[in-house]
Amino acid sequence: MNEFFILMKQELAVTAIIFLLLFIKIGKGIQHSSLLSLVQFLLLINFGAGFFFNQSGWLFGDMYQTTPLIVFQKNILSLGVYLISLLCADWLKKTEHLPEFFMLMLSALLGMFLMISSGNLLIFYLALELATIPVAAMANFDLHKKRSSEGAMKMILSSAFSSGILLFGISLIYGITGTLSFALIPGQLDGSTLQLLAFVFLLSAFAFKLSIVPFHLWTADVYEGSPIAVTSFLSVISKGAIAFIFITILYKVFQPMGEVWYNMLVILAVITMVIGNLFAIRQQNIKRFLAFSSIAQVGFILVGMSSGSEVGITAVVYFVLIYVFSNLAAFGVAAVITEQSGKENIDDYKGLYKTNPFLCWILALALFSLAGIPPTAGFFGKLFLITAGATKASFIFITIAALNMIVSLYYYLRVIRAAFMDKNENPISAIKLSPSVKLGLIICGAGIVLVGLLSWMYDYIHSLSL
Amino acid sequence: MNLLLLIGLPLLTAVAVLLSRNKQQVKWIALFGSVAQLALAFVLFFIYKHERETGNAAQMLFEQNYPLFKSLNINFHLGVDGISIAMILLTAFVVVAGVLVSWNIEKMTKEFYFLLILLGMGAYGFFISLDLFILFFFLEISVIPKYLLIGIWGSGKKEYSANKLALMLMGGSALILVGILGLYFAAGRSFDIMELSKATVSLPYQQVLFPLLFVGFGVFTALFPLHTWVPDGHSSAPTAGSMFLAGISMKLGGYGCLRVATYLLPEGAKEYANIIIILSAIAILYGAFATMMQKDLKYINAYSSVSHVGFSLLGIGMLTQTAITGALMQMVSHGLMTALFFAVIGMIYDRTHTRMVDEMGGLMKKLPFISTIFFIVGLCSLGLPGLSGFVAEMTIFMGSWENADAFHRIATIAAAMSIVVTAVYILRAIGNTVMGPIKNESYLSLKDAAWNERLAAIILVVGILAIGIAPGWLNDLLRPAAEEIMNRIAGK
Amino acid sequence: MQPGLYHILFLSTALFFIGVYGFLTRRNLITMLMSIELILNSVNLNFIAFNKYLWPNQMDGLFFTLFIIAIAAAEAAVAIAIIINLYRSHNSIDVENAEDLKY
Amino acid sequence: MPNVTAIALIPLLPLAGFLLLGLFGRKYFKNSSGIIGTMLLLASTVLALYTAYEYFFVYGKVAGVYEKFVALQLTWLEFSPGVSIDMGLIIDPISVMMLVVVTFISLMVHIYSLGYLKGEERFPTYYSYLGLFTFSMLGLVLASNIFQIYIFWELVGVSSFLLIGYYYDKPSAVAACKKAFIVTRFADLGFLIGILILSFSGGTLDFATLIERLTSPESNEFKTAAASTFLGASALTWGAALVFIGGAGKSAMFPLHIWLPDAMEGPTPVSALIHAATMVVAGVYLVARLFPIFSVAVPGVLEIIGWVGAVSAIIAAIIACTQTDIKRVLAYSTMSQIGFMMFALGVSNYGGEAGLGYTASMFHLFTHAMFKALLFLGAGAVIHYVHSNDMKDMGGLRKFLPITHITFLIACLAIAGVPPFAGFFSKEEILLAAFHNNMAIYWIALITSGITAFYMFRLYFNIFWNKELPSSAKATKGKEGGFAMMMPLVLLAVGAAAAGFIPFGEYVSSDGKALHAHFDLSFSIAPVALGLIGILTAFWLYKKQNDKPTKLATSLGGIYKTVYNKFYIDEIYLFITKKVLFNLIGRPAAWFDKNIVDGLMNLIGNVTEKISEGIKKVQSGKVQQYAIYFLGGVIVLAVLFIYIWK
Repeated sequence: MNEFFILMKQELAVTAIIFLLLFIKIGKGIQHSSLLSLVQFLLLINFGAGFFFNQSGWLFGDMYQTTPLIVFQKNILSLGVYLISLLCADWLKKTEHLPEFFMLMLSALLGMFLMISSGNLLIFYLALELATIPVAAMANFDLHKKRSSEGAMKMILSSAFSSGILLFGISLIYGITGTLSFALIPGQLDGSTLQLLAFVFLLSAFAFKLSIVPFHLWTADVYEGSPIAVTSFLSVISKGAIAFIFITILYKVFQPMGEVWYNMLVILAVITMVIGNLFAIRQQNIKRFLAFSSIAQVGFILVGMSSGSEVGITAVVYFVLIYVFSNLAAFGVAAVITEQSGKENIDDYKGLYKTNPFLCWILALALFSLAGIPPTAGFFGKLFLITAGATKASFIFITIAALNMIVSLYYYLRVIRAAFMDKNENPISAIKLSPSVKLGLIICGAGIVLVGLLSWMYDYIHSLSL
Repeated sequence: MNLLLLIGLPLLTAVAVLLSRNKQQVKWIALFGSVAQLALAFVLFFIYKHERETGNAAQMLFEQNYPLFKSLNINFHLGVDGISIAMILLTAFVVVAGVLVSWNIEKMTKEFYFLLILLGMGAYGFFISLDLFILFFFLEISVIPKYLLIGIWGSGKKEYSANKLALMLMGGSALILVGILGLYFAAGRSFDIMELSKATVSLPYQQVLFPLLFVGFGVFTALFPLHTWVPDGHSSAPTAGSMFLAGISMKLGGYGCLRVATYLLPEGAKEYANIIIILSAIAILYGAFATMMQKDLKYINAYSSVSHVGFSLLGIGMLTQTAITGALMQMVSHGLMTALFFAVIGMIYDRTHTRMVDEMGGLMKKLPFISTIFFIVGLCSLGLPGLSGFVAEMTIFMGSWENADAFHRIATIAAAMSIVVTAVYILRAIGNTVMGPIKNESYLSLKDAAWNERLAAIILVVGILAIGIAPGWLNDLLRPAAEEIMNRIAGK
Repeated sequence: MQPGLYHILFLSTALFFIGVYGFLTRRNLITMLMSIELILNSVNLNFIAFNKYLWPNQMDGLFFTLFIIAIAAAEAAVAIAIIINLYRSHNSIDVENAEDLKY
Repeated sequence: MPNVTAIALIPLLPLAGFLLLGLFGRKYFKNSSGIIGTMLLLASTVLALYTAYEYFFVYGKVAGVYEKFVALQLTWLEFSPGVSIDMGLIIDPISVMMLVVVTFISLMVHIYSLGYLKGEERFPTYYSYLGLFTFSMLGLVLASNIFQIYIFWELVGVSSFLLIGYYYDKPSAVAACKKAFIVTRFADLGFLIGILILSFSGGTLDFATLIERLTSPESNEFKTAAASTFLGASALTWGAALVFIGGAGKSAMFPLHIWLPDAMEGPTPVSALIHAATMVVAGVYLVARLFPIFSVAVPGVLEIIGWVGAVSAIIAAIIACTQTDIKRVLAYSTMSQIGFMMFALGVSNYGGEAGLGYTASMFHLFTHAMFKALLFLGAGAVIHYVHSNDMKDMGGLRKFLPITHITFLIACLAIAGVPPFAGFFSKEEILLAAFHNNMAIYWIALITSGITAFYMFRLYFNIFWNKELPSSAKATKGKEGGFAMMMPLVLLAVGAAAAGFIPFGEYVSSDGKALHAHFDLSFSIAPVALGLIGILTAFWLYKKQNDKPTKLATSLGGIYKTVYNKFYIDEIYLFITKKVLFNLIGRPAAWFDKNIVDGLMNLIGNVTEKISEGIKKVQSGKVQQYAIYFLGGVIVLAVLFIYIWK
């Protein structure tokens, strides 16, 4: 019984917060600022909780499993959520439904936790839906914006569609193997046509959630439509969670089909990087821009995944950790600016350095990290992903990946150029940062710089993923 | 001697610059820091000499090896041989000069010096790192400073140039990345140059990896036809920026071509030597001829850089000890020379507000010091004895001539022809700017160089003369290292 | 005659594709939602059938079906809420009126 | 063994002058710089004379031969074991002779300039340049290593560049100095490649070793070098010929002579020093230095040298007859005289009687230095007086410039080969050598010496006689230049008159053994007679102002015009450089870089942009189309992996 609490501590913590919020909502509400700081504090605790009493084990038969690696992954996610709660504080204070927002977001987080540590397709499916449906609701959180509801609609419909496909795949697998447990499926797989079909269904559902080309089309619209807090949650937290479970399922469940999915990943990675970059070049809206750039990033994650060894796992987890910092920093800056000036276009950033040097440096750090330029951590992340991808020594593949870094650098530089170099007679006025936002940005900046240079972190993850 | 100082000192300077309060402080801290670096470089040089004289025959001295990413066998492995020492000295000289010439930068002084020092740090790190991973790290670290320096403080179509430079260099490093990863897996999961230099990489791998690495580094050192970032980048960059770009960054490429591509993949080098020779011979002549047509002083120097750097690539391609020594000498010499050239151009531009050759004239009358320096650097670039250029080029020629077949001979003669063309364009530039009647009345009120400019120029001139008059020390520094490389190529 | 596995699979597959077709062609958001329900039901049929005919000794498929039904309900609830909100702003629930976000 | 420090000091003192005046002259020695430079040079002149005295008389001959020493040798840059650039001081008859010539003439010029350039505000610069030149020239003379000679070769080139361009704000001067540098540079390219070939086949850069290895037929270096052929000629031939090209460039041999007349833009003393007495004979000296290789190893090249010399001699002489700028006349005569020295070497052989040409050439070099320097300095005095270079502004100056007049006359007689002046003896030896080896060249030389006499006296009469300037001019123009200018003239005049009586063969000969040239009067009748004829023609044409010359010119018509325009050689060069080099190579190269290479990079960028513009339609905003792409993806993957991959 005791073990139950220890193994599920993070889920329980999140659930506790959700219920707390629920009671607050039912009871007489507190005003938002104090509530927000309370939530931030709780999230911090939740994040901290991840570091104690880590042990691996199974619960509910084979339904739920946890290992130090999984705990670490969950920590990354809860850290991300905490950062979002800091960075988007200004916007959150304004929304009239603050508790609901957090309830939704945290239940999504809960879903992700369960998903990561799921040991069975059933609970995986449940968790997946739990991680998706609330986000769709969140996407619509700007209740009066047309775009917001349109985005939400697109998201809920297409995700429902994809889960339909997923379920069909699962049903086929169940039909073939007669089991839903991750542990038992591999034994039954022999790569027959039907299994391949089922696998393709399953993979395409994952591809949809990870927004891999050509399953990515919902991404940009939803990102642009929904409020930045949600966008960042979507682009960082859910991507990360899906990546984690995807790599587990590939490596554990479909390990007998390694050859097949390696080729698939290679193809998907290449087109994802290329298409993502090509789309990102042209974007004007910063959210949309980051959406496509994150698609390209996913392409790189796939490069790492294709390695099929613990090097791949390490690289992916490490990259996601860095990605959390970098992307959230970028989104954080965008959030602040949108909140203060209502401007969302890259051209509006012209001459920003004159007025807001601090924001500009953070933005620059974030974008260079996304582009993979040292000394930022992104350099190491990308490099290790490519290294992992190179284990199978297919030079063309990694050359394409490396060349894509040029294109991505090009469009990241566009933003930097706008912020640092371009003249602008009426730039965005100097912005007074609220302490929590400042804290969030500083944490992100520190993360961007340090995660790379403190090399033991990588080794730590590696030791976990063995 | 702890090599970490070479990275730590610039880093410290950069941080101090960031923390300093006003422009004055920034400048002086930067100057102090860079001078300290120069001193450090000299100390390193002398300790190194002493070590060698006391019979320390290890290939690399002052080695330090800290595990960085254990699970990937990536180590923070530092060490220096003659080549690195020479390059470090060059860097130190250029850094000091660069700091001095940009004394009057008013726009975002703090950021400017911060980036400048950072750039220097990258170069130091690059030259002392013996692990391909950190080598690559330090190579890449300079992308941000370069881009921002050109983009923010530059002139002309700076955004375009900055973009072009950043992207082309990124392309180069992409190839390098693939190359070193290939090495990593081909040679049993190690990035360590010392280990790799003992490992045997199978021929097919070498044939694939060598072009990747050489072209990758070649982009940095303006390998024809990938030199096209050079003219725009140099001409748009601020004075100090051009000095760094041409003086140091291009040398990173040459160093990489030699230390990584050629040294670690000797078979590949042999395979592709002729192509390298052809390309660099083309670059030498073609760059020289293209220079003849330029009107903008910065373009003149940029194209002549293409031509001069061609010499060092030629030397590498010739694959003889003397030629490689010459190539390295050329790197050092060209680094000092071109930095000085850009410094002078900057000084002239600050006064006349034009870089167009045919708009100036008779500067000698009002700017004797600057004009004299202009003379010196011009003569150095056309290879006048007593100045560094001559030594390097002659060494390369002697080395190239050692391969006795017609192909190499013709390539050498073709390269040698450039000394005439160089004379033509250099004298044209000198004749139209420094000499001749004063075209523009307003020039009669010009002031000659200020103390900081004088100091910067003198420092670099001293370097040039030190090589030109007594090349022995440099030769002794580089020759053994070149020998190592040749042994590896010869398979000894 | 007694319906065998293949009849049911045929039926479910047909349902699946009908659902997909509906999802792709219908312009009315509610109808699209309904066609998704069709897909889910075809999956339910699959599970039941597999469970009944192939793996009768465990109840996995059955449970899965139950969960799917539950989730589908939740999904539909959220979806309809969103659609209503969309209707508020767009004054229509025609999918073609909600295409502002593109390129 | 002569005193090493003394020898070493000879070049170092002028260097010190250069550094001192170059760095601090403008600040501290504004007025005293001239004196400082002169004093330093005086010192090194004394040292040079002392060295010569010691070498020739105190040390004397060993076994009838003046020994070669390498007084001092420092390794400057080592390429590979055995092959290294050494800085050495070679001491042998010709180098000692050159030491004396260079230091003496340079001293004269230093003194002369004190008067000539009085009041110049760039006085210190001028003297520092002179110091630099003297240093480099002496270094060239003393070079013990073929690469060392190249180094100083370049240095004299640059110092001549600086001195020609001394009046840097005169466009013509700028053009001239550029031209001089670039043309010689072009020749040096040949020299450089020659060095590469010789040093590679000789396996060394040191003169002594090189000569020893490449002249002894049994040494294997010689064998391989002689064996390895390219385009039918052996490596040695190529090497020697290319080295000679370098020499020809410096010594303004046809067709590389075009820079010399323009070089007269420099101050007249400079022309006297560099472009008459010392630098331009460097080519001759180079050939002499490597003479054993030329003569023993590759006789073919000597033919070339001989003919190039002869052709240059006569062409220059012909052109000189038509020029009106007195300095240009002297320039062409210089070229012609150097032509004499060249072909003298060309017709010589190594050792013994046959080596007469060698001795003669060196002898002529010596005497020529005297009288040509004198001529230039005299011309300088004239120019200083009338402030013009052109004959038409001159005439009847003998009254105004008595000393100049006398000394100039002596020089003219000397160059015209009238006994007993210096020129006579050296020229006779040359002719004799030619006579013995190559009749054709002999005849050319004979005619040339006649023409020489003619144009020199044309010059003389035009300056000092011909039309009379009104004596009122005296008042306006003031008096002849001061002591500083006259003293060198007198000293040089003495030299020009007496130098011929030095028994030169005693000291300088191809193999070091004494060589007694015996020629009977009967032989010297022809040249002397021709010389006199030339002088008389000049007298008849130019003594008094008349229209004979113009008549003659018009009667010659086209020929005269061609000659007057120096056979249009400059124009040809102009065509090659401007049209071919710039327009046919430079411009295309620049264009190619701008449009093709650069364009390619931009093209990549634009194509990417275009594609991304093209595919934006995919993101149509229609959720159902998204679903279609989704399904499409699923189907494609399925087909790929179920049907194709398996």
